[in-house]
Amino acid sequence: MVSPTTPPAAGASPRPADNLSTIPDVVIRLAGNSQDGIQAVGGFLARLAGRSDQEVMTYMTIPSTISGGPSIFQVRMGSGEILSAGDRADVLVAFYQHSYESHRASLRPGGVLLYDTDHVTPDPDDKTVTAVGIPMTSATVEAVGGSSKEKGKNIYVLGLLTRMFDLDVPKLTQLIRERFGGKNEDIVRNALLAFDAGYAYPAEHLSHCLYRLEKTAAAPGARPQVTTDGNTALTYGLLAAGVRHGAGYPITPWSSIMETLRTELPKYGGLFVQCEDEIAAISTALGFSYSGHLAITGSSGPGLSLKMEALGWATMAEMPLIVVNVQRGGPSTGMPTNIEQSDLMQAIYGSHGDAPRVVLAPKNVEDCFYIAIEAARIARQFSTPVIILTDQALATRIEAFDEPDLPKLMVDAKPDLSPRDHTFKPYPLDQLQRHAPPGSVIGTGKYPTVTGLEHDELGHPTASPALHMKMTAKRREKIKAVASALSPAELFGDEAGDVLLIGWGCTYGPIREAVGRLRGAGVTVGHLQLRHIHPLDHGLEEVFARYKKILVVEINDEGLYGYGQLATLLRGRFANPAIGSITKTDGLTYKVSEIFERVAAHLQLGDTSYGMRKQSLLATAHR
Amino acid sequence: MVSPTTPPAAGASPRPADNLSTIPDVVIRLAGNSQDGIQAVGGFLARLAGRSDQEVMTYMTIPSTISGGPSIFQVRMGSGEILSAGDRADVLVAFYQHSYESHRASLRPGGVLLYDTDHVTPDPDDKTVTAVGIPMTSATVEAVGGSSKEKGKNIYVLGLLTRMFDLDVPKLTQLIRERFGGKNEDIVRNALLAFDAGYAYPAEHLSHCLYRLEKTAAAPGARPQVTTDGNTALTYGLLAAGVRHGAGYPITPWSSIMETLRTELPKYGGLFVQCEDEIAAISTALGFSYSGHLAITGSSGPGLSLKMEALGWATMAEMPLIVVNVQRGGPSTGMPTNIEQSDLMQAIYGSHGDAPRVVLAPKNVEDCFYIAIEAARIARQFSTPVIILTDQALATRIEAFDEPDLPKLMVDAKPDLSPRDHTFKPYPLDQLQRHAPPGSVIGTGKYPTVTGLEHDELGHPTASPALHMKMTAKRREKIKAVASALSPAELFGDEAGDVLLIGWGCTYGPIREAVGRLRGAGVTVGHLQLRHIHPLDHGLEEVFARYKKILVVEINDEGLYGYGQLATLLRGRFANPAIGSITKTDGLTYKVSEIFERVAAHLQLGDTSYGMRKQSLLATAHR
Amino acid sequence: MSAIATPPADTPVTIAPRAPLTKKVLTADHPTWCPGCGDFAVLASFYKVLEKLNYPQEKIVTFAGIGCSSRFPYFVNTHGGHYIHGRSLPFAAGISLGRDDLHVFVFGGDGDGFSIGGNHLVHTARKNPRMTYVIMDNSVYGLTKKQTSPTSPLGFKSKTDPWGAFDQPINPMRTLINSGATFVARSHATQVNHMVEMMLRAANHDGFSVVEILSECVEFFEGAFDSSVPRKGGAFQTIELKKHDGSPEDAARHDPTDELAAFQLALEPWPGRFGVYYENKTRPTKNALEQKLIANTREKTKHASDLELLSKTFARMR
Amino acid sequence: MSAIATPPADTPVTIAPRAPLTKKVLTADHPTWCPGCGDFAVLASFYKVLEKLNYPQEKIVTFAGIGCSSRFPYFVNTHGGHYIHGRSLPFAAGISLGRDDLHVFVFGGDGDGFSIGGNHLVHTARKNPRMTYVIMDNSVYGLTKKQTSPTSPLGFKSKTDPWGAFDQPINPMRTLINSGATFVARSHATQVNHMVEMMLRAANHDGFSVVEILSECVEFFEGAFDSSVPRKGGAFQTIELKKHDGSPEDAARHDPTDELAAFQLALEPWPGRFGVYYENKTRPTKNALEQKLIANTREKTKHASDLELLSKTFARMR
Ligand SMILES: Cc1ncc(C[n+]2csc(CCOP(=O)(O)OP(=O)(O)O)c2C)c(N)n1
Ligand SMILES: Cc1ncc(C[n+]2csc(CCOP(=O)(O)OP(=O)(O)O)c2C)c(N)n1
Ligand code: SF4
Ligand code: SF4
Ligand SMILES: [Mg+2]
Ligand SMILES: [Mg+2]
Repeated sequence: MVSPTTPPAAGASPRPADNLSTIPDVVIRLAGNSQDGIQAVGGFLARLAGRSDQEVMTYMTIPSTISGGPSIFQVRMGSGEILSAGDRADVLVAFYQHSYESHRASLRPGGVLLYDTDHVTPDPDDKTVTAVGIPMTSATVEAVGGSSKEKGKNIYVLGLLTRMFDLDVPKLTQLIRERFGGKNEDIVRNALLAFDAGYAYPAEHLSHCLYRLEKTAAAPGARPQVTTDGNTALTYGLLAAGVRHGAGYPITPWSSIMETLRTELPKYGGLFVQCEDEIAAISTALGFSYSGHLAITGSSGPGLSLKMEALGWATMAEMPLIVVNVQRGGPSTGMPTNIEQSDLMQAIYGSHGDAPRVVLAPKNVEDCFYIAIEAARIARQFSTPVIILTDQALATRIEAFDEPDLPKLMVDAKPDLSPRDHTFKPYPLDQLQRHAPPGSVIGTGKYPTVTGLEHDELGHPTASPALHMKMTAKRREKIKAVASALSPAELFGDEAGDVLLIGWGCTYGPIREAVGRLRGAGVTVGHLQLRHIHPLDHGLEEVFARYKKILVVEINDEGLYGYGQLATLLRGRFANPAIGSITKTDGLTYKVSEIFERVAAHLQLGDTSYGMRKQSLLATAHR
Repeated sequence: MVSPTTPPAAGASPRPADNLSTIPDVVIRLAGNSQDGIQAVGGFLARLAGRSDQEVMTYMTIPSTISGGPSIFQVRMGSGEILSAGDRADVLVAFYQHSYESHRASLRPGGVLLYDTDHVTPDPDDKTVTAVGIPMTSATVEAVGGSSKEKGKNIYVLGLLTRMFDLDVPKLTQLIRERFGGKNEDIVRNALLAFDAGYAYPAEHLSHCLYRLEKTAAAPGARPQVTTDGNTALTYGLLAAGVRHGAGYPITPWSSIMETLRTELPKYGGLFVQCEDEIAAISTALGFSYSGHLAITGSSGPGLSLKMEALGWATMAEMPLIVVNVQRGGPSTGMPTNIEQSDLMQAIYGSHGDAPRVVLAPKNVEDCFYIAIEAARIARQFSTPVIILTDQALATRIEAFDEPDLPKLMVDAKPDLSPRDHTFKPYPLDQLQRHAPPGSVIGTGKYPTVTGLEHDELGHPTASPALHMKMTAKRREKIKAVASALSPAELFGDEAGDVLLIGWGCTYGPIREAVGRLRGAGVTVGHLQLRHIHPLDHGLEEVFARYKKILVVEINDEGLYGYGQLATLLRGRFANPAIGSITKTDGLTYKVSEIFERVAAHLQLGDTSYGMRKQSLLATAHR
Repeated sequence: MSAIATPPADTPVTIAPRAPLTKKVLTADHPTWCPGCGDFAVLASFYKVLEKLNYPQEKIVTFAGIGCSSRFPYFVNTHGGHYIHGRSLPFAAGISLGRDDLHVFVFGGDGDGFSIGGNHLVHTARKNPRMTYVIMDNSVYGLTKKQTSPTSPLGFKSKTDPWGAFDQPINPMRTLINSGATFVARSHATQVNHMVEMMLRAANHDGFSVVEILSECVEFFEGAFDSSVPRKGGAFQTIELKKHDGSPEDAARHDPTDELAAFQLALEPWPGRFGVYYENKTRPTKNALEQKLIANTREKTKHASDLELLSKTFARMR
Repeated sequence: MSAIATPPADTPVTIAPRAPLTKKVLTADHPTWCPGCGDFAVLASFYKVLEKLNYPQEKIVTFAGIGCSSRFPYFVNTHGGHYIHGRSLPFAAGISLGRDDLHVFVFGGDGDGFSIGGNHLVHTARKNPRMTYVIMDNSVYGLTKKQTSPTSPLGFKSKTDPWGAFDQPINPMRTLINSGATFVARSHATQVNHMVEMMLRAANHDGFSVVEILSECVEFFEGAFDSSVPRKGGAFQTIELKKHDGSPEDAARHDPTDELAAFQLALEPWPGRFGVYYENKTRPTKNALEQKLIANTREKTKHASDLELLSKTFARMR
């Protein structure tokens, strides 16, 4: 029902008392240009959700122009488990005509369209959503004063949304103060003016669309929630893991990890070196590791390709190292600001020769933190390079999660410079390599050489057939042993049945939601999100055996033979023809409905719409 | 039976007339130091076999010291198909005590040990071989004169072997003249003196070990044979294919290809650029290809790792290119002068993103020539990078094969600079890309951009989800289409039965010989040597279905899950649990017996020695 | 010299008589740069350069690596492309050596050229292939949004040096002169006429020519080059050419063939001078050397056909 | 400065009082070089240098890339290793910056250092980490058996230039001076005393020091450096140091702190001179700059413990 509201004079009006409808969660999409600060608004909402013990997930796009250009930020917040940022929105805020036109379709029937009457003229015949026109630009200018031009209308909208959903004003104004506090006082004042103006938008114009988000109370004794994105979580995971040294070269979306490390490490007595390229970066990181400090390097696609030679050296020399790959759309320069999970095979097989190494993949923002700790533990214990495959979606999206128990988790790692006794060998065949960094006195008086040539137990180069066989086997068995030191992925859903869904990385949330819907539709379905890609968890064959079909859901290409990269790997390992593949390459995260439909098609289910929410809850809330 | 013969005074003695035993083939191992010129002797024998319409295969080791050091050269020559250089030798020529000690075990019982009495004292209790002591060093010095020191004893040994096996003296002296002819006349004269002295070694001392190799007559109208190594064959294959431009950086065992190209190309009006590193090399080669000349680059393991980023660009920009990887022992610097087939996964999956490309593998020296032509044809027709995976064993071993029919095979490729009409698009979705090199007038007036960013049909960058899906699919379907343009591998042996052996690259000969023996042992066995690794040949599933077991024989590691690289690939594609794997990582080519035994173990055959020649034919020849 | 290696520059092309190149014809996609970015002026100057050179349009190649500046080829309607980060020079050398009839221009940023691509600069330069390279130096990583670049001055506050850069930056002119490039010039994106002149001279140089252009990144390093912008109170000081007139003023003037003098000029304090630092007209190009080699070799083999050559080779392997 | 970043150089090590370092102690595997290779003399000189420096054995690190010369670390009984081709400098920078208490030496060839590794030289040098780099220049690729190297002279006949090299070689001294290295010297493998002196001075330099040593490859480029070997009729001309005594002879002498003079010296015709070309004792090392940054930052955060720091950060994310 379209009812463009003509703007009244700004001014607070009393909120209609308690006829507010309560909804469990809401998906808000802000659509504008990247310089409009819509990411900031999204960030405030996400932080608020975190501070209110609610769940939250965000999603954003980055324009391909160098600065500026159309951009969206979507927030889903509420009670209950929020596993995806929402397939479609309940509220669309459209700043411009192009925003309206590009994103109108993403709004669920019965949802609310908030548009800036200064820039947008919606289709008057569109009756399936509630359209509310508000002079966002001019109202902001009026509230803040002409000097700031259009800046501040994002905060104006924040005020508006706060009113609409009865959000926590003190917490939000506190967040605004924290965010702008470092800068000059005028900025804080202007932001608060804009916020108040939005909040004060006459309630009568919004009366048919005022809601209240279900309140969530923190469980007694629960840890407070923190709200952040995946790259930040990963970075602080490294800090918790005692990683104090690193080297890198900028590339989107990896850069923010190196920027944060460069800024944070000196506080911890460490340092991060910006190098001339990715080869120098991994080399410097390996130098740090050799010197006794487990180091981190990282990049995205193209930069990872450049690290392949040195990574092979790390396997051969048995040098611990953490390598982060924030995957993006490939191949080549590809789609730098889009998500894709197409670097998995390279992570495992990208170096020449048999060069086994560990590959892990975090499943959500929180897991970015924990996987960094796990990676460091494995790298140190097994003296091996460990690749963390995260991706553009995890890197940039915001989630709220329980604050980690730092006193328990923090690792204090110093180089082990203790003298080595007479049994020391740099490359023992019968035990894990224990690198002796320079500075360690070697009891035998024979100092060790680390090398990329095949070598004997003392590190001398050799072309002995027997030694090459033994050392190759040693490097392989070592990586196999890693699997025994890991806890396998937890099975969710049905323990046996029609189909097992397998995912890795950022597909976790949408798959889990899809599992819920599939079970609702009567399908017996389990879900495993693999965090350990290489080596794979033990015991998968038994789990697989309990399902008629195993479908691997990935964001990459179906390949020459019809299988995504993890599916190919699993088929290669188990030669189980029940393993099928669901893939896509549109550069976007999975919608729950996409997974639901693709699984339904595989299972030849009839009605694939079962359990899908068609109408916005906002529409039903008032009924 | 050991009977060290004390040396008589040098001088020709009449050859005992016609009581010579005839043998079909012989395996001669020359063991000395690398500066002794044993490779030259081996080369002469191989060339002689080639000129005598016999088959031949050689095998050599390269010492790990920079120059000098122990080295062997093994030649197997004779009538019938010679598919491997021989598991063990019939004749061992030992120049030094260390040669004797390291290689005595490689001599078959009943074989002949020729040793230099100036340097070697054999074990007097060793009765299983015929030991003939000859003062090779002093006899050479005596024949040639003191000035040349020990140089020439290799040619002395050649004379000796010529006498022993009744080889063709005019052909050999002709070969000696050809080889040394360019240098000063003294050298030719000295070489002939040494040869004659060896030939003139008193026959009575050899009387119990004189043989005659079965003569082979060329089939009527057959092409003459040529004798060369794999790197040379590949290089001239590129020349036949009309490849006139290339760029590279030195690395063993790739270097000889670039050296020959650098020397040869100017004759053909082309050029080869030695670059500062492998990244520059592939970039320069891509520049050549972009300019309209299909170009070649190449390297070995470490250098290939460095090319991964640019290779991904070639896939994205749909640029034709030939990339040769002469595989060696890995990972990292590994074992630079040993064979390994461990770069297959990298060839397919080594670049970030979904970057499909063609991978081919020649099966023997002759095939190195033909695969180069095939690679060029595919690269041009499909506008794609093509990787040729050859290896250290193929690169350095010598075989004789029919001279190619050059007038039929030669390709004359000029850049297509014809004006493009209004339908021209650099990246059409509905047809193969046809690169328009600069210099071509574009009818639409809109000049094309080649790019590594995702792009639309005109080469403009895009982040459109729909286009990324379509273009990814296009690049994949294009590579799939290559398979339809190739003739599938020929099946050898039984068309169905107990076991199908699959190989790729240099394992061809030993597998084929093993198949013969297995069939002799009553096993029904087929053999496919895959030359097209990516995409795989069509129709493999039907072939596989006809065998109880499919065993993939490779020289690489069994990996984390027990399968070599091609085996993993085939299991991933077919999910056929009958696919098993035979691997090894000792840096050496397969012996026939190794394959026989490993297959026998898989099939749980009892007597695995069946069909293996234990005794040297030399021993039986006299009985 | 075979037809395959290098179609002669004067290959007759059967098209209608050409209209001179115009900005309109040369314009392709609309630039994605930020409003105010210095790169717009470089693009505009390049159009002018091409208009003046008036090469056949299809013989011009515009290539680049990765960066804001490296998006250049999308905006120029000639054959061209967008390669990977830092490797455009060896790629372009392949084009130039493969096709002596083309006019090859490469564009890129300070990160692309001096950081990841630094070694290719030196090794391309010492080979001296015929082509022109334009470095659009904004002293920052633009496309990746403000990290320290190898030309960022000490103290520059970037995301990777929030407290101010402290790794010694490279000196671009010194680096270029040392690379062995046979033509090295410096210009400024606020000086269109000067840019056009420098690029024209570079294009007309028979060898590897480089022009460094200071081109402001208004988004991430505003005001970086103000000290050489007269309307911002700076001074745009050009290089005066030695006249060899024996006058005392002449001693202070510059002779671009004098390498040591060029080096000394490069050591002048920031913002330094603009113009041609170094020019070497005598070193042969790799294009010429390789063609000479081909000619000599084919002379020796008596211009045997490809088939004859290869047949002979196989005959020797019998 | 935290204990993790850099164990202080004087960490007490509980071992028996040390005997001075001797050649015997320092000798490891027997070199695999060809008899007569110049590299043997470099190794012998390095033993002498270490004997004189007498560092604690376990604090010495000997690293290398790939090449004949790069096999060096196997022959020296210290901590060390053999990395990949051309990348030893950034690796070694990691060692030096990670552990300020170590003495890091890097060895390598002309191909390793000037060809594939050329860019790392420049970028390591401009960062100025404390370490010593020795380039054993034989003007050829030894390990891969005679291809043209970036220092092979014009006309050198190699397997990749059988008719004689024609790409302009680089000038090593010029390249090193331009790289920004704060200590640059040149020596000759036939001059043991001179080598020892140069390497000693380099090791004692507080920053990134480089010594180029002409070291003949008898196998693939015999006689390459005869023109500076007196017993082969050449002249070994060392650099005379300026005494600043105002004498007329002094004008011709060299002041290693003068960069332009060093550059000029590098332009002298082959075989040029030997000794210290350039030395800059004032530029701070990256080791010092990073440690200062750490100290300043920790001052600001009041030396909070790691747990306190990280807890605060998470509190801000609530
Ligand atoms: C191998 C690789 N590493 C890193 C990147 C990311 N990247 C893109 S452009 C760029 C540098 C941009 O700086 P510059 O070359 O100065 O160009 P500008 O954007 O400033 O014009 C980087 C690091 C990449 N695309 N590829
Ligand atoms: C990535 C890579 N490319 C090439 C090689 C092969 N390679 C080994 S050493 C070497 C160069 C040797 O020359 P130089 O550095 O001058 O050392 P030298 O042997 O002369 O002492 C090359 C090209 C390699 N090991 N790795
Ligand atoms: S970020 Fe800087 S360099 Fe890039 S387009 Fe914008 S202003 Fe230009
Ligand atoms: S090949 Fe040359 S550099 Fe290498 S060890 Fe032999 S003489 Fe020395
Ligand atoms: Mg820049
Ligand atoms: Mg060298």
